[in-house]
Amino acid sequence: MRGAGCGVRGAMTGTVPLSAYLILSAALFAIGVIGVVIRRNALIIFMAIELMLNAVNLTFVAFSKFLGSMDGQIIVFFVMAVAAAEVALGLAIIIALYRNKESVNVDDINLLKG
Amino acid sequence: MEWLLFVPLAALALGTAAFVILLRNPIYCALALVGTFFALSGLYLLLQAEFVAVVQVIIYAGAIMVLFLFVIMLLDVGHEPPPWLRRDRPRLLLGLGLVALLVLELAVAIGSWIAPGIRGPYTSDYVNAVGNTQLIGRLLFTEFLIPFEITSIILLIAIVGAMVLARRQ
Amino acid sequence: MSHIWPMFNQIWLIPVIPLVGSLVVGLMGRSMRRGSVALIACGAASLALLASLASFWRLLSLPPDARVLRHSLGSWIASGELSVAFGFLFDPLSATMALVVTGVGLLIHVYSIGYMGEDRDYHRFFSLLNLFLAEMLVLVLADNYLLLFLGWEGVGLCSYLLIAFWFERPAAASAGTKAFLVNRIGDAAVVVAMIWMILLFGTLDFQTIFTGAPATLSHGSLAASVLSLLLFAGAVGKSAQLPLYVWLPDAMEGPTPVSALIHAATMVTAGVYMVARSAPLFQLAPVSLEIVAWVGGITALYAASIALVQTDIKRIIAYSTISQLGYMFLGLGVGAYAAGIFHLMTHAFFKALLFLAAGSVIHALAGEQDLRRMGGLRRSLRVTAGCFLVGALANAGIIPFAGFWSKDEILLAAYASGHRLLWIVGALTAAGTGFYMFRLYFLAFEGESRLTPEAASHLHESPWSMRLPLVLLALGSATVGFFGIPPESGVFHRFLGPSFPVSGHQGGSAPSPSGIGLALAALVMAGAGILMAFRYYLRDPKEPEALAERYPTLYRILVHKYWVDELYDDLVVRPTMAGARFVSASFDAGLVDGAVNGIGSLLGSAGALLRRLQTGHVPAYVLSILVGAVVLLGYLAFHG
Amino acid sequence: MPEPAFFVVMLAKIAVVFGLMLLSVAYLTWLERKVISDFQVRLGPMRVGPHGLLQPIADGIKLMFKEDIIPEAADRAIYVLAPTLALIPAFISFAVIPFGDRVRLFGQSIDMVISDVNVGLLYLFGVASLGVYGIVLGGWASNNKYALLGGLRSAAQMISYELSMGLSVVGVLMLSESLSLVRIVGAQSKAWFILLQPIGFLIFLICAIAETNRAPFDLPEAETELVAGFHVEYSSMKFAMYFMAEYANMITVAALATTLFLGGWRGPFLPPVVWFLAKLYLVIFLFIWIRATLPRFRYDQLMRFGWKVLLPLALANIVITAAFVALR
Repeated sequence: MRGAGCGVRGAMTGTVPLSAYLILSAALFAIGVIGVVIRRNALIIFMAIELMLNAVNLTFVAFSKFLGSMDGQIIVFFVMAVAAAEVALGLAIIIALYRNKESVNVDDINLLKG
Repeated sequence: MEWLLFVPLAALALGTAAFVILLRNPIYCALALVGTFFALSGLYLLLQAEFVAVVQVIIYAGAIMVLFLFVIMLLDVGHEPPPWLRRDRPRLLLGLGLVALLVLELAVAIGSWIAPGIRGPYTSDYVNAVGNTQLIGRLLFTEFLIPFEITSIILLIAIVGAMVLARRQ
Repeated sequence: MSHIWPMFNQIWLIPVIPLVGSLVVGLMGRSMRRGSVALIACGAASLALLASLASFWRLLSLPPDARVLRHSLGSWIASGELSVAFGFLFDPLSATMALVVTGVGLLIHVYSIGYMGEDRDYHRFFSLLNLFLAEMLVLVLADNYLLLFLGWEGVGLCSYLLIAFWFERPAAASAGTKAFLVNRIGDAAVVVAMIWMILLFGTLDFQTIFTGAPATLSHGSLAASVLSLLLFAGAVGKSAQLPLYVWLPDAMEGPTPVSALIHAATMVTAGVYMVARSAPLFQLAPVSLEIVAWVGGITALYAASIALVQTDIKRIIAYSTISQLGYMFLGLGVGAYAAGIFHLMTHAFFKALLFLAAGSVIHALAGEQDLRRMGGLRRSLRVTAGCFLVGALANAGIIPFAGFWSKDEILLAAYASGHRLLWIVGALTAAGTGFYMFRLYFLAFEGESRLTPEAASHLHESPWSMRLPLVLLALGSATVGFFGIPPESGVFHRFLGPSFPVSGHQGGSAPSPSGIGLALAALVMAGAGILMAFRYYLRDPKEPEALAERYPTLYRILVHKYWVDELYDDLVVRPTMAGARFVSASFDAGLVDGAVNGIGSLLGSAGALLRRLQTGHVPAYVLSILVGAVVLLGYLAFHG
Repeated sequence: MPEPAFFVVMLAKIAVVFGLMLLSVAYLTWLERKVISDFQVRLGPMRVGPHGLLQPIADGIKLMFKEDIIPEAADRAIYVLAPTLALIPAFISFAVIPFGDRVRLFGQSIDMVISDVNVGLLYLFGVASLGVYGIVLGGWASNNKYALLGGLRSAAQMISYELSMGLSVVGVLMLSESLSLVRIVGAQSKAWFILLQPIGFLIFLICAIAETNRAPFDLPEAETELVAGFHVEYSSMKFAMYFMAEYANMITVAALATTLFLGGWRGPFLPPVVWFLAKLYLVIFLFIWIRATLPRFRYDQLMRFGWKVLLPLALANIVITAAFVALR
């Protein structure tokens, strides 16, 4: 009885393999990249970047579990701290930009032209 | 059991992530991103990383995204025209092509990769016995003390930088 | 006190204390008051002396055969098979050197408070003095050749900086450069020797090399001779022996305390120390020992002969140093290592004394250094004159002053080892020494005053901070010789003995009748020199000029110091300068500058091209980042 | 414990706690009105039932049957969503608070806490930090100046005071060496942490009031400045949800203060649950008292107080506690 249905049930009841997390993470990362490419609103590009960071965080945590190492989670902690700093600065820049340009569209921002 | 939690969470993460980049109203995008963060937090719990899961909610959902919402509301950002109506379509297509290549490469990389199995000392039994948070705390204040301190300096600099940038002259 | 001792007898403290002092004074001295600068610098020197004493005490508590302290501060260089430690060694030889260096160094520090009191760069001077001490202590305490070489080069650097201390004066600047460059020649030989030792022994550690040397290098082999001669070449440069002595007389351009430090405690003794330290290697090479002895002997006589006719007060003492160093090498060369080091110690006392006394004279006369414009100074500078007299007696080797015991012992060893000719050279030198020392004394302190009016008006005895070291050094010069009684088996020798390999004619023996006779002979020679000086310069001052007129060639040779400087100038300096000028004009200006400028303009034009990539358009940047990511990931996915 | 029994007990606990919360929220409105009227020497609600005891039920019925107005220009989806977002965190945060000792019931030992999570306190802060969404989004979605201003104010205020609140409990964490609220209560068997951490308690209390948007920190809904702040456009059941969220938050925060500083359910003679409720209501009474006594802060005062007084004070408290723990 146990042997019979093992194939299908085993696949659904067993532990989720690392590759599932990696595929999910890759998909999230790709979505983030697409967001950065197709959007023009600086805030949304910023959000897409956060999405990419989170996709990477997911791989870190997954590796941490599957390799039996704590380093991945520690790095995620650091990524979050740095992300917080990055957001604080990034949003401050966007606010400063908006004051000068009345826009957050990246097409309007080209002052650094060489 | 794990799959029963993984599949919905993964679907939620992917769906909300797609909304982030597709919705036109920035507020909706931000809310969708909060959803993604919750889904990821759930996945972290599934991976027995309770501390990271909770910190994910506190930092990303509770602080970073609130800040985003705050700025979006403060700046009154209008809706953006959909990408397919934009003038610079060649560049857009080039970008999407590159993304397709990237996805292909990622697929190849994941497909050809062989999982090495547990190597470190932190097996789930050990982590459960000592406590995830306790382990992270111990590592942060021993092995990763210098990065930890540097992080605090980075945050301090970010605070000062944000003040200087956002202040009205 | 006893509970402080264990903390204080750490040998690594000895060089570190003055180093810290140097850093503190050098970095913060500008904003400190002079009193604080002097206090810190002299405090560092005295703490170093205390630390040396503490370690010395610890050393004495050990049985005589096991008197070695080691301390490693960890690895310094670890490269392949070679590893060099920051290791310090404190054995009787190191202890003697450390005590001499810190003791005499401290007195010179104290003296400098008064001597340099008016100088603009007070803190720079004291910082360098402390650094000088620290480097010398690293040199003598090192337990391997590389660390020794670190101190060696450090001492060279400090001597350069201190000789050229008044760098606004062209003479001082060029004297510093000369000292530095001449030393380089010897240093190059030491570097070669060290590389060879790495190849031979795989290490630079003293103990490993010395215990392994007899097996690796057979006695009298060519390799042993060449290796030891390379080391000796370094010593020749550092200790101002023929033919690399030329920098030392010029080094007089530095402030007098520096001269005293270079001549007495640090720098020039480094060469003697290194040869003594390397005694196990020299012991394997009789030829080298012979060369060491002869270079020493000839230098002694040669320098003494030049000193006979000089008129600059400091120059005479400088040549005297060269001459005395010659004695030391003579001692080392005939295998009397302990005697050589003994002479090093006694010499440190009386040479420091002579220089400081001379400095006191110069200070009193507002910078006057020419003997012909001195005379009769004893009446105004009583302490200085008395101390100088003690120093002169010690230098001339008059019983019972320090110089007699050590010099006599060297001559005795030379005679006993069968070097009769060298004994004669040494005895002749002794006569010369007596003559020039007392010529100097009589011309400066006795007889009639020949002062210029302004010097006479400036005339005054030095402050206590200068007189105190003089008196202390005079006491030392009078008494340190007694450590060496009886010759070859005194307290000093029994202490130092275990540091050296036993050579043929060492070991205690009661002074034999012939030994006493030889000593008397040398004493008589020195006495004769003094008497001649008395006759020519005090009783009958006109006589020297007549003498000079009678033997004009000899006089001119001596006054011009055998034209060695001019010879070197023509043979070495000018061709080198011409070559350098050629290289700088053709190679440097054409190739090197051309390449540099070419790269510059290339980058400039490339930048002008690349500038167009900088569109200022964020989406474009995003795309380029994406391209980079795709390429990188592609490489990793398909290739890695 | 067998699995089905576990679920049954769990569901029962959730049901009881949720029901009690709802009841408490309802009667807290009555309590507040009564207490404040006492302070102001009037009677308060007296009509519905004896001493107005049925007033909350009457209010509830009224709110349910009122017309639900959604403004024309509002962002409908978020407008509807926002009150729920405010209410949910208020209720689910109670899940980790222990309200009694372990008891044996029907032959099973049952923990008097819905879930003893080992990161319990972090969970609480995580959930608490989400409460701001309901307010900010409600304010924004109403498409009304006053509502938006109220929402923005509340976002800034809550982020600012959350920092001090988090830092104020670090001292407690250092003393109890755990993030689990059950263990924190356990660590107070000898002395309540209010005795060891008086400054921490004070900061926590102030921040708790600010987090719940209550007077004197009720700027998001300041009647005199912003009409009614972020919920000016809300009516009927949606308005009621905001109202409930506020009172539920009050209960949670008071329960947290009880757990962290007042020894939780610990106390002599009486059953633990009674002790817990007594302390809880004491803290709530304190809240009402403060509301009746103190005038509202000005906005700049509020910000300055949060960043320049409470935050440094909380940091100093951590440093002192750390030194104390290290030297112990």
